Formats: sequence, structure tokens, C-alpha cells
Amino acid sequence: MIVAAEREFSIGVTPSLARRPTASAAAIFLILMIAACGVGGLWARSRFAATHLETARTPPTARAPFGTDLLGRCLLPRCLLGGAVSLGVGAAAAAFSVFLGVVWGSLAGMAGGRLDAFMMRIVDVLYGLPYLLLVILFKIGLGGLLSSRLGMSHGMTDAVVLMLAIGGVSWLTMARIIRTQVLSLKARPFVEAARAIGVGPIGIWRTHLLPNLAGPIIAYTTLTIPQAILQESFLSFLGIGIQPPMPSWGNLAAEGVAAINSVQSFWWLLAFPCGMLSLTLLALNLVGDGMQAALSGEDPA
Amino acid sequence: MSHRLLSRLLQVPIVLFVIYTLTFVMVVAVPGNPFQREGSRALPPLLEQALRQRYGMDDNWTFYWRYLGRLMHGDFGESLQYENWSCNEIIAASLPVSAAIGLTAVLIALVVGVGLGTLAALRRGGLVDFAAIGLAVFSISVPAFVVGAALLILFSVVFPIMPVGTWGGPLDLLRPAVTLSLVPMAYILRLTRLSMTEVLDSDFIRTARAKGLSESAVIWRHALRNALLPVMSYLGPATAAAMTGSFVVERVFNVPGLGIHFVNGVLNRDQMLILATVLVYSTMLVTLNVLVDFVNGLIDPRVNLGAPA
Amino acid sequence: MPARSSLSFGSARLLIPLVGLVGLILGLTRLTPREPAAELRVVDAVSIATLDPAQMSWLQDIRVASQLYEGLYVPSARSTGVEPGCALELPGSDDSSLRFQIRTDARWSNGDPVTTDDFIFAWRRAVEPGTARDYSFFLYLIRGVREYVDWRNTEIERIGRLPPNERGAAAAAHRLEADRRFSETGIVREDGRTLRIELVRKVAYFRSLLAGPVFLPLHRGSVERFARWSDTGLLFFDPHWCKPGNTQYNGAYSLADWTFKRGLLLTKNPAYRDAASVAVGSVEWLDVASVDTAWLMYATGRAGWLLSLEAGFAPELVQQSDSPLPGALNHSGRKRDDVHAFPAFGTYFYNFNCLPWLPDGGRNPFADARVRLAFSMAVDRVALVSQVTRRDEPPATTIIPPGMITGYPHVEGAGLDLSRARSLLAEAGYPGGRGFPEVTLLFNNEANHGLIAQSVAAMWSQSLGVPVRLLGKEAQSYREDKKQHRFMVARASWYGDYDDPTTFLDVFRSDNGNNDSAYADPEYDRMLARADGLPDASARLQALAQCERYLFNGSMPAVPLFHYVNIYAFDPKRLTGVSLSPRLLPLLRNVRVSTSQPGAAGSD
Amino acid sequence: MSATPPLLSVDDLRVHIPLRGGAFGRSREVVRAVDGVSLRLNAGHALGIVGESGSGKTTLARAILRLVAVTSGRVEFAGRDVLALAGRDLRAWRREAQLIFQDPYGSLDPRMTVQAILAEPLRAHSLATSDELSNRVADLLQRVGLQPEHMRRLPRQFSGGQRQRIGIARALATNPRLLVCDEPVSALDVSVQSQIINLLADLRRQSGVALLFIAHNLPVIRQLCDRVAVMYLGRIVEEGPTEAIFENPRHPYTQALLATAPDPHQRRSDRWLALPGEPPSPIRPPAGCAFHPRCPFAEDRCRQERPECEEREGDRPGQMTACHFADRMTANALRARLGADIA
Amino acid sequence: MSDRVLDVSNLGVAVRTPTGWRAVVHEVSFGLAPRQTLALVGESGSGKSISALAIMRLLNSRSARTTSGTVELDRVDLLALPERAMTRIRGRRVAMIFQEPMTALNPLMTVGAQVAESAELASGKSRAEAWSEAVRMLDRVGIADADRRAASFPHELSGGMRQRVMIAIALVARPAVLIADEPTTALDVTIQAQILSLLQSLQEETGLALLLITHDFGVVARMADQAAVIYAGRIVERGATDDILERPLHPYTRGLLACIPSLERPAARLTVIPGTVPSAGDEPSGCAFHPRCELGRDEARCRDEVPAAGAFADGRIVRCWKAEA
Repeated sequence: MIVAAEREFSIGVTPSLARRPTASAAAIFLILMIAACGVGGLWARSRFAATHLETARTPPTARAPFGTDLLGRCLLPRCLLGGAVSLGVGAAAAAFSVFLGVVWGSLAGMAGGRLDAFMMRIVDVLYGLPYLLLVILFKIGLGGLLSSRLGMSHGMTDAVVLMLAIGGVSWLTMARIIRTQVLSLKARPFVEAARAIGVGPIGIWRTHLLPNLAGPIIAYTTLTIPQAILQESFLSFLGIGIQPPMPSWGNLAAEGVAAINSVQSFWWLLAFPCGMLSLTLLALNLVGDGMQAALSGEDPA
Repeated sequence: MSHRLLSRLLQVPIVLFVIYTLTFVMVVAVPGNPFQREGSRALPPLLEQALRQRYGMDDNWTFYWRYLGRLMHGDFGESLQYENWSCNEIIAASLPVSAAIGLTAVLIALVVGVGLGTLAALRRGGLVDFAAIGLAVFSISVPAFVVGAALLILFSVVFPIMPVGTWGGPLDLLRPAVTLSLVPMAYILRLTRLSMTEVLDSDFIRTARAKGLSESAVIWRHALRNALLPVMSYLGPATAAAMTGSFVVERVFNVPGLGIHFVNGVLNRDQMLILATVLVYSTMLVTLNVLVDFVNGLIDPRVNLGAPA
Repeated sequence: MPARSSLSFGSARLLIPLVGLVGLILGLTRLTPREPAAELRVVDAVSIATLDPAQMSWLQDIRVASQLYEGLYVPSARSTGVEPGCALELPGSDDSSLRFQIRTDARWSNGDPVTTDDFIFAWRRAVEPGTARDYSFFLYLIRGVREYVDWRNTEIERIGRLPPNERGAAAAAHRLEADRRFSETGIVREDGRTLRIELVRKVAYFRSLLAGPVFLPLHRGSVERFARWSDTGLLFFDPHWCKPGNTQYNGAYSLADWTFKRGLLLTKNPAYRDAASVAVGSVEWLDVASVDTAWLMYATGRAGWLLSLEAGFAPELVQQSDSPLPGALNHSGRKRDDVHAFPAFGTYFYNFNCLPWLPDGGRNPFADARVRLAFSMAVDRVALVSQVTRRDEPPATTIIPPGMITGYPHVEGAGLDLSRARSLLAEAGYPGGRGFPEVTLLFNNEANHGLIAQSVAAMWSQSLGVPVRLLGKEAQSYREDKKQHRFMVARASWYGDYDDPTTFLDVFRSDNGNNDSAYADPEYDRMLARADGLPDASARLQALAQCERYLFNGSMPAVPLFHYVNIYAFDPKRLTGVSLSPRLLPLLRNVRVSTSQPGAAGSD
Repeated sequence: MSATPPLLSVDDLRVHIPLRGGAFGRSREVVRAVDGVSLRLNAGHALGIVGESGSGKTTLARAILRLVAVTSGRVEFAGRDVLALAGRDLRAWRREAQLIFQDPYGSLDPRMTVQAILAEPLRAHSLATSDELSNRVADLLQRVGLQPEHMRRLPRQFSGGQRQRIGIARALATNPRLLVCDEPVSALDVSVQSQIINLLADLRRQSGVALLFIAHNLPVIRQLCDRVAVMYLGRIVEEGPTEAIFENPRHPYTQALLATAPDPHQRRSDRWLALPGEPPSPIRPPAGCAFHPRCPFAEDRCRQERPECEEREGDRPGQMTACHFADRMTANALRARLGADIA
Repeated sequence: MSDRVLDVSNLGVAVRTPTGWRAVVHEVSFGLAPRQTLALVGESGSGKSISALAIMRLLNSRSARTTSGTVELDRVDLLALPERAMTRIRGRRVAMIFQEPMTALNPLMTVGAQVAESAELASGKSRAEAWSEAVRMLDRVGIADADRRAASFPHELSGGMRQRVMIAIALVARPAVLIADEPTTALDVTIQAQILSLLQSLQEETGLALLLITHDFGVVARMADQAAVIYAGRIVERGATDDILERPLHPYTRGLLACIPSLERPAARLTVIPGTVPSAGDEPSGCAFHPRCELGRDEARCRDEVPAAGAFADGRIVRCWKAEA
């Protein structure tokens, strides 16, 4: 049943997305960027940390198309690996938030009544909690656990903790959106029809709610990913994000901003990572908008 | 005062109490010692004990209840990091700054977001629409520290028309507020565009046109208020967030706001300051949400406010 | 007309809240502090933590305290040494007993004379269990002080165990006894203007200590009003006493205003004994957290003097600088004359964890001195300072900055020697780095520590073949890990507190609280104690140099990387009288602004 | 009445829906959507329920199918207490009674193919193995006059009438004994409406399924049902065999419904008969007979005493009326009274 | 006919579909005299509502546009007017009410204000005058206690009341023509009777010309002098209501009337028009009805040629190759 629904979904969206040139271009750009970062990241994995102090701060040349950084490392592989890290953190955080948000929102929406009110108050409370403290707690508590008990490598631990911390906050909005959607879907006759047929709550959720939630989920996810990536960049800016020498777009951009000034600018240090970051987020947003429009049946621009 | 509002207001202290408790647990759980500072010599245990005693923090349980008691009297305690300052002084000094910037940011976001959102909805698919969406997307795609740095250099070095690092005049308000307004502006723009599109297609707009109202009167008198309803709900949390400051913006523009204390409080493990800032923020958040509900009730007569109490 | 009709027409009412909002914003900006007008604007990177001298340990606080207060001795404007302050040493003083006579013209800002009691009061505050802080142990060098504090602590604990209703009486009795006991310590009031200090032993550098913040006097009359005795006999002070208007100052400047996290306003203290020579009438002392913004403030003329220049482009500025000031590190012929880099009394180094076992239970390879030496020899300090930090820092192989302590010889440590490093590592059982566990390098994620760590890590893995993992943490976690010895290699730095090698060498004593390396070498402890106790000053310094040589040629509890360099930015044509003191304590009373324009300074 | 027990019997059913509001979400008011309804439906028969919006007819249908919470009363289906069913039993019971919706657009999941829609009840009750599934779906489609090749399409690719056929096919999939039809044709075009009515009549004849047919359209009821119950404000005001209700309406409200029903056979020149007022709120129903504020015959008794729905003088066999003055109500009483008033 | 206030001729409308613009209304012509009621009857999607919106020039320009024809109101072609001039005519000379009184009123404005706004626009009265005018009008459309009810919001009123408010909004400007688009479809029968009789009496009072759009022949029978039956965007039969109801000439009209179940004469089985209404812009060639028509299903001419409008002796216009008097 799910398979059927998914197929229908793709039939529903793909052609209408194809009719939106901006969104399609953005989607293609996104795919290319992901591919480049994936492949480039793999290629760069072994050489991103080696320093060549003698060639530090070289502007873009044929040998180093993006120039070199303050420690003489070629910026191109670092940007690609940084992209892989940032996109990975963003995607994983989004996946985490989608999972928790959808489950929580669906449960609250389907349960209704006191349980719903209680679950939503929990969301209210979590909104008020200090996010930074949460991240640090996660980092210390979980980071230690992951590396000592599971023997996870250090860079990996960082990314996992960051993803959990960022996902741990962004699911709140997702839960609210999903709950509202479930409440409105629940009142739709076709859900009542399924109940009348004798389909159980899990069956209803799986066959009727989930496929119809796909639209809002996808649309909101494309907004969550940029938020997660920006969150990571903010945390890296504070020094509690991804650790050097592991690059991420966020910490490359933060490094780049520090290199721009009125005295002497190493412009490429900011331009490339920030450009890649912004363009990717731009593309994600455009794809998200396109999806949302396609799903709401708005006619293409 | 309606019942619904009353019940929302009654829930406020409960939610705040839970937030206080959870934050307290986190504050205590995070390793790090507020009495131990960067570059300092090791603090002898006896001195530390004396300090803890002085702040009423002998043990966690005492700390929890004693601080709660102080909160009841509107006393947020002392900063452990900045010994000569109480949290009340810190908040009193920085909240007005953050609030002024935040409100200006919300104002900019509201005027630009609603204005462009409406234009975009009216010219759907047109150049204005494209430009507005582009602006919205750009605003949430570039990290604030990049935008802030760019604005700083642009208006003080390239076009030296604004001073750097000062605070007090309306000019000083502008750049931080613009930086801070970008994200809410993008959201408001998208929300307005979406809801305005829906409203413009609704029957009562057709009725208004059928009455012989000019297009501008249709928008101004009928469409705008209806289209603003979803924006209102977004405004509550957005205003609370904007008014309590932003670390990045305050740092880049050297503004003495509250946002920096959220981060520094946590980074320094300044336990009282963490609790104080979190409570200020969550009080503001919860109250603004109730306020938005209330205002929504004023704007939208359909909102069920129950019978008068 | 029904009220609701007008209510329902159109959206014009939407404008009302908007107008209200604008009003509210304008109201709020009036609530916030405004910039005061000052003749000079000085910018520091870090904000003031406290203005209570007894509690100070941070440079930015001590910098302000040296403008507001004047001790028996004051830090020299030019060297790491000291010069007489508000008192003159009387004949007959030696290294174990000093007598001072307070100058007759030493006055508080309200005109009260500075008295012996002001000193005794301040010093007692500095060791009292309720107010003592990092540097109070300096006072333990005075006879009876340590005993007094120990006695106080036991008594307070005893009273604390009493039932609450008996505490009051016990505490009152204890207070009288405390007053009596303190008067019996080596801080002796000979008369209102004469003070005698009896030390527990000969301390060659005690005069240098006397210039530190814990030894500053306080205006007893005003500060005492803020004292609070707890019912267990603890003495606290309401921290508001150091807010503007609550106390008096005997330094060149008075505190006129203090805005939280923003800055101070200092105005000339007319009662200062040498007020005639103080040229700048008012100084705004700002803290600006963003290093880039701080530079822009200076570059656009908003600030006249940057006390530190840490921006990412600081190296470029240093490379361009041609400072006319004595003591500055120069590149003559360059274009900037307003950037002044000069050596500071501090060193940047990496600590090794010297414990035999690591916190995770593994064997610690760095317990072996050969490994530590090998790692130290694998660091190319010249490349580091010339390519990474690029502020002309002197590369360091030992911990004491050269040429700063009079009479102390320069000691060379083990420097770059890759082949020796490799052979030492092989000797230790790790030929070519094989079998070496992954090294973790702990640092705090601030300033350029990450950059330095990345390049040192790269040197180690490239030259020694050992895997290195960076562990950048936010400051508090980093500090906690370091204190708990949860690291293999950790970033560290040390600034000298007084004009003597022991301020650095003591750190590696096995009983020192700041010995984060957990380096415990009885031989070193013995050597140090013996050297410190030598009666002859020059022999003492030679022996201390021997200790330093012992540390950094074989033992290597740490890898020194470079000695700090500090950068001031100001226009020497407009601002004169600034001297480049390695202790980084500028004295405003010597400074002159050549134009009346506020904050006047700027780049070309 | 027949000797065999009825397929469905409803006794004094009440559904009171709490309004949200009040401190901490406690409600102080309830909507008395269904307020004491009793009815019987025999196997293979068709019972029509007529009423205006807000009369509670849809809530009644949903309460019988356990789709809304029942406040009190009793529902028996083939001798079983339906309200006592829970969990698995309840879901198993659902195959016996099926619902056809008013809105053929909304009641079909827009993302599911016709095959998936029709397979859902079969799977939910394990009525077909996956091999049989497509044959069973094809059968169902043929039964409602659609082509098997329609299986792969999505609902939006069908017209309203076709969608309603799909809805009917879905209801038929479990071979139910009772079909509850909630305004099944009111959203359809006239030319399609007749097709669906004929289809339902055929189904009833062929499979002997009983119909509970809810509508506001009187001619449709007359076409399809054996018995009719007229609801007003949560209660049945008149019930009886179709012929009796249409030819001998005894309750003034039934008469008003009949008189205002649009009929192409009436003419512009005919006098309008307009019942004054509107149905009152089911939150605070009027005391006595709920219809009294709009009833031109209302007297003091009507304002104080609620009439029971029972057989009264002048009723035809099997007809019951809830009107104190039913004996005075000839079929044209309302027309006579109002005609005089309005003209 | 010189006494007509509204004269529509040859109106054509196209809508935007994913594959381009498609004509959905073809050659629609009719006229309307004061006091007269013309019913435009058709099933959903037949193009009746879109024609009404085209007359008001209220089509959403991004999704629909008029392609041909003229709409003359007082001999002025509305379709040729600039938008500003049309704004002055809308509401003042020709008003419109809609099917859903729930959504057709602004939920955030009191009903009094919505009526008063219309009064203010039409007559340039002051706000206070407009308000009292609005209260008077609300009273006239049968809202009891109009003074107080004027301050109510739409959601506080019942569906019938809301439709009365809509009528008040339309009529307070004293238009010459009222277009009522399915004004009672969403209402219960007893309320429908109230609303329709109200419309009728107001029409008698003011001499309003009423264009009534409906799918319900019951309503047509009670309200209209003239009726035009529309199928797939074309008027297939037009004439006096009584003639059409008693003697429908077009097979579609005939079929439609036959399949309506009757209150008085239940049949064993209802008559059925086979097939379904073609979707807009997807009409069959020739006569759009031919696939469903018992007469024309197999006729080549019906399949290939759009029937011309034929006039009959009783004044009826019928578009059918097979129609006979």
C-alpha cells in the first residue's frame, strides 16, 4: 500500500515540478552539488589536514582553483569535504527531526484531548529551554558515551552529536506542523471512511495520513536543512561545532569572515565556502518552494 | 478577560516552572565550574566552598529552592562571572537594548515582509514576485555573521556614513536591526504571500470587487487584515526571539544587548545568569504567545474567546 | 453610531500598533546608556570582570586597577620591574622585613590621607575566607597570615556546626578574637603612616609582588560600610562597593561611570599626589568583543588606542608596521607607524600529561621523557611563527621570555632536530611512530589556537609518523579537562606575575595547583627549592637558570612554542607617553593626547 | 410490525458533543446533536431520514456506526449490542455496516488509486488474498457500473458520479448488511443523481442490503425508501411509511418541508409558502416542542410540554407523530394557515 | 428589444488549463428587461457561473478571460470599458450575490459595515448616513432587530441571515440588474423559500432585473419568466419558462426534466441520461451533447457540426439539429 502511495506521490509531484524551471534548475544544481561534495569529500578525505606552510594564503591559481588557506591547504578539497560534512549534518538532523517530529505530531494529533494538550505543552517547554546548554550537554554526555562505549571515531562523534542536538530542536516545529495537518486530515471524510471500513489507527496513519503528510514534510524538511546547516555554522562560529581540521561550510565561512577586512583581504577564503553554502541553501529553498507549490496545486509561475 | 485567555494565563507559571526546573537540571548537569576561570590560578576548595555559601549554592537542592524563592521576589540573583553585577542589573542594562533592536527588526520585517509579500501575491509569477522570493530566500541563506560583517564594512569603510561600535543613536539601531530582521522578514514575506494568495482567491474578495471597490481598496480594506492572521501567530515567538537579542549581531556591531549573555552565561557556566536569561526569554515567549492569542481574538471575531468571566 | 462600525472599517487601524511600536522603540533607546564624551577612547578586547582588587586575576581588570589605585610599589612602565608608588621604603628594609612610609601627599579622591590602616584593611580583606581569591596566597609569604587563615577556616567550620541559636554569640566572640589574631601577623602598623611587613623567609621578589592587585590599598571608610558578617563568622562584602560613587581612589583616575559589558569612564583624580602631570582629563575605557569591530573603530577614528589587536589580519598589520617606539619589533621602511608589536612577559606552550596512565586506562606514552623530548624536537617553531602566527613572536624552547628579568641569563632548550626526535622515539619503542597510540591535542576554540594546533599536529604526524587528533573544546570544558588531566597534550600559556624566574618555574613544582602536566619530579623540586633559597641574588638566578635548563633539555613537561607578543594600535603623533611594558599594564597618567579632538587617532 | 427482530434497532440514542472552552479546556456547554432518537430498520428495508442542516441526522448516522462517541442509549445490530464493541471486535463488526458519504470528492483519498481504495476494506478484513484482489476489485467496479480498467486511475480523474460509484463499491466490498447513505446524491448533478439512485435501488433489490438513507431532498427519499423519519433539532418529529408521510403529513414541520421543496411542476404564479424563522440552536433548545417558535399552530402547551413521537389520531398505520395537535393537522393545514398569513 | 437593461451577445470565455487556453463558454446571448427574471440553468461545469463573472468582469485574469462578444448595460459595452469606469458600474448598476454566504462575507468586518461600505460607495454618503442606510436595508431584507444585528460578525449569523446580508449589500446600491449565482443552493429548503420569496418581493418593489443562475428546475419554475438552459458552455434552449418546462424541445432539457424525481409521482425507476457532463474545455465535437443524446448519438451531423440556433414560433431559441416544434 505504501509503495502504491509513494508511486502516486511521485507521479503527482514530478511533472508539476518539472514545469517549474527555477525549481528544476535548483534541483539539478542541488544534485550536482551533493554529488560533487560526496565524491570530492571522499577524494579529499586523506589530504584535507596536511599543511604546507610555505604555500599558505595563495590566491586561486590553476593548481589550487579555490586558492589555499592560512595553513597552505588547498581550499577546493576542503570546500568539498566541508560541503559533505555540512550537508550530512543538515540531512541527518533533518531526518532526525522528520522522524521525531512526524511521530510526535502524528501521535498528538491522532490522540487528541488531554494527551494532545500534554504533548504540546512539552513542545512549548522545550521551545523555552536554552539550546546552547542542550548542545553542550549532548556533546559531553553523548560524545563521551559514543566514543568510549561504541568506539566511534572522533570526527564522527562530533557530527553525530551535532546532528542529534540540532535535530533535537528542529523537530519541535515539525511536530507542530504535523499535528495541525493531522488534525485537519483527521476531519477529512476519507479518513472517516477508512475508520468506517474498519481500518485500525496504525493502518489509517500508514495508508492515509502519512502519504498526505508527505507534502508538508518535504516542504518543511527543505526548510529544516538550511536551518540545520546555519545552526552548525553558528555553533562552529562559537567553537562548539565541527572540530578542525575537519572542515564544514560553517567553520570555513567563519574562518573566511575573519580574513576579510580593510587591511588585506584573502577574499577567496570567504567567497568560495560562503558562496557554496549560500547557493546550496538557495537551491534547497527554491526546491522546497517548488515542492510546496506543486503539492498545493498552485499553477506554475 | 475571557475564560480561554485566563486559562492560558494560568498555564504560564506552570510552563515557566517546568522550564525553570529542566533548565536547572541542565545547568547542574553540565560539567564546568563557574568559580574557575580562564587564566586563573586553581581555586582552593575552601575558598570555593565559601563562595558557594555566599551565593546560597551550598548544594543543588538548597540552590534550587533558594533561587526559586528569590525569583518570587523578582530577584534573579548575582552573576557568578561578573561579581559586581546582579543579574537584575545585567538584564536591566541589556534588555532595553535588545528590545529596541528586536522591535525595530520586527518592525522592518513586518513592513517589508508584508509589503513585498502582498506585492508578490498580487503579481504572482511576475518580476516582483520573483524578486521578492529571491530576497526572502537570500535572507535565510546567508549566515548572519556574514551579513553583519558585510554591512559593517559597507557602511563604515566603503561608504563611511555610520559610526562603528557606538550605541545610542537611531543610526546605531539600524544595521543590527536590519541584520536581525532578515530571517523573520523572509518568513513573514512567505507567509503573507501564501495567505494573501489564498485570501485574494476567496469569495469575500470577489464580493468586495463586485461592490465596485477599487483594487487598492479591496487590498487595504478587505484582504490585508485577513491575510495577516497567519503572520500574527508567527509574530509571537519571532518577537520574543528578536527582543532577547542575538549573539552574532551584538558581537559584530558591539551592541550591549542580552543575546551575548545567553551564550556567555552558558560558556562561562554562570549558573545564575543562565537561569535568569532563560527565564526572561521563556517568560517573554509564553507571554507574547498569550498576547498574540489575545490580539488574534481582537482582530478575528471568530476566535472563540468564551463567555465573559 | 454603534462603536463596532468604525472598528470594522478597513485596515487603517493596523497602523496604530505600528506607530505605537515606533514610539516604544524610541522610548527603549532612551533607556539605554549613551556614549559619554571623553578625551581619549581606549579599547580592550575583554570586558571587566571585577573592579575589586582582591578578586582580580585577569589582565583587563588589573589594567584598570592600576589607573585607579596606587600601591606601595607600582609596575614599571617600561620593564617587568617595579618602581615606588605611594610609599617610600624606609632604610633598614631587607628581603625578609620591609618598612614603608606612606607619602604625605598620598590622598584619596575625597581628600582623606592614605593611611596604614587602609593597607591593613585591604590586605586582610584579600585573605579573609569570604573574599579571598586567586592571588591571596601571595600574602602567605607574610608571617602569621597562613596561620591566621587556617585558624579562621577551622573556627568558621566549628561555628557552622553549632545550632543556629548559638551561632550569633559564637561568631561575635570569634570576630573579636580574629581582629586580635590578625593584628599579631607580620603586617605591623607602626603608626598611621608607617607600615612594617615581616616575611616568613627571604623573598627576593617581594617588592615586585607588592605592585600586584592584592596589595593595593582600599579606602577603609567607604568600603567597610559594605562589609557583612555571616552568622558563621564569614566576612563578605556587598560587591556593589566597587560601583562608581561608592568608594574613593588614590590613583591617577577616578571611576566616573561603569556600564555593564560596555565600558568605563575614568576621570582625572584631582587629589592624586601627582595630578599636575596627568594630562588626559577623561578616558573612556571600552571593551569590544569582536576583534574586527575593534579594529574598525580604531581605523575610523572612533577609538584612539587599541590595547590588543587580535584580528585575523593582525599579522598583516604587523608586517606593515614601522613603529617609532622603543621596544617595538620593527620592520623599518614599512608604511604603518601606528601598529606597535612588542614582547610580552608570557609564553605559549603545550603541556604533556606526565601521569603514567591515561584517564581511559591506557598507558601514557608521554610518561616517558624521551617521547616528550622527541615531540618537542619535532616542532618547527620558526615556521610556526613565520607562517602561522606571524606576529614576530620569538620562537621559544624554554618557558621564561628572554631578556625580561634583570640578571637572569637566557636559557636554550631543545629545539628542532628531526633526526634526534626520530631516534628518541625509536628508543622509546616506537620506531617510525609505529605502535604509537593516537595523540589527542586539547585546546580551547578561541583566537588562533585552532590554527596553531592544526599546524603542530601536522608537523608531528608528518615528521614522527604518529596519528594526531585535535580536540578543540569551548573554554570551560577545556579548562575542566585540563584541571582533571583528561588529555595527552594540552594548550597552555603562562604570564609572569612578578619579576622573578620562579613565577614561571614554580608552575612545574609537583605541589603547584597550576601544574596541569602533573609533572612530578622530586629532583626538580629539590633543585628549585635549593636555588630559590640561595642568599646571593646572582647565584640564585644562575641556579634557577639551571632548573629551567634541566626542564627543557631532558625532562620536557611541556613544549614551549613561542613567547607572546602584544600589539597596541595608536597614532604616535597624536598619543605620546605610551610605553610598551611587557607586563602589558599601560599607565594613563603618562599619556598625552596632542589634539583636543576626542578619540583622535586614525590610520593613514 | 414483523415478528423477526429488526436488523438495526436504536433506542433513546443521545449524542451530546461538548463545546471546547472554559478554564483548562473544561466545557460548560454541549451541543445536543442527537437527543433521544429511537428507530428500527428491518433487513432489506430502506429507512429515509429527512431533516434540515443541524437537525442531527448525520450525527445519528455516525453514532450508529460508532464514528462519534455516544452519550447514552442503545444500538443493537442483529441482536448485538453495538455500543459495547471495542477494539478488534468493533473493527470486525464494521464490515457489516458501511457508510456512503455525501462528498465523493473528500471521501476518497486523493493519493490512492481506485484499486488501492477498493482493496483497503478487503485487506482490513482479510476478505481476499493478494492474488484474488484485482479480480475482486474488478467485480466491485462492474457492480457499480464502472470498467475494470478504471482500477489504475486516481479519484481526480473521475467525474462526481463516478466517484460516488467508487464510494459505493468501497462500501459494498465487505458485503455489508446495512448501508448508511449520508446524502449520497446531494453533491451530484441532476442528470447523474438519478443514475446513483437507480444504482442504490438495484443493489438493494439484488443483495438485500438494508439502507439507512439520509437526505434533505424529499423526492429522492420518496423514490427510494419504505419508511421515512423526519428529524428536527436532534429528535424525530414524525415517522411512518413513505406513502403515509408524503400523502398524510401530520406534523407541521413535515408539511412545511413538503410545501417548500422545489418542484418543477409548480409555477411562478403559485403562492410561496415560507415558514418563518430558522431552526434554533441545539445548544439551548427551546422548552417544550422544539418546533414551537416557528409553528403557526403553537399554543401554550407546546411551549411547556414536549410531545412524544407516538401514534396519534388520524395517523395511518405505522405512522407516529410528535405533535400535541396532530389530530387537527390535515395534510393541508399548514398551507391553509400560512397562505392566509402571508397573502 | 429596446427595453432591455442588459444585453449579452455572443459571449465567449476561455480558461487556462495546463495545456493552454480552452474556450469554455461559446456564443452565449440573452437579454434582460427590468422586473424580468431570466434563469440560466445548467449542471456544474456548464459555464453558467463563469458567464456571470464574465459579465461582471470579475474573472481572475490569470486563469480566465473573455474572448468574444459584448455585454451591454444601458447600451454601454462593459467589456470595452476601462477598468476604472467598470469599477464605478460594478455594484452601482449591476450587483451580484454568490452561492456561499459563509465565505462571501468578510469574516473580520461587521455585516453592517459591509453593507454600509456598499452604500457609501454607491451614493458617496457620509459614513454615518451609510450606516443608517445599511441598517434600513438590513431591516428590509428581513433581519429582525437590524439595529443590533448590524454590529454582528458574519459567523454570528445563520446561513439564511448571511444570504440576506448579501442581498442587502447588493441592493443597498439600488442596481438595475442583480446577478444571483445559485443564491440558495447552500440553504435548507425552508430557508430557500424565504430567500427566494424575499428576492421576488424586492424585485417587485424596485423593478430590478434578475439574472438567476441555478441548477434547480424547481427554483426556475418558481422564479423565472425566461429560462436559458446551458450545456457545455452553450445555451441549448432559451424561451419562456412555462414553455420550456411543459414542452422542452432540446433532448438535453427533456432528459434533465425527466430524471428529476417527483414528489407527487414517484416512478418505479428514474429516467437516466447516460454518460457524464464533459469536463470544461474537453467537449465532444459537433453538438456537445451528442454522445449522451438518444437522437443524435449516431448522427454524423450531430457529431460533426455545432448546431445553429434555431428560432421557434413561441419565441424559443434551440440549438439542435433534431429539434422539432
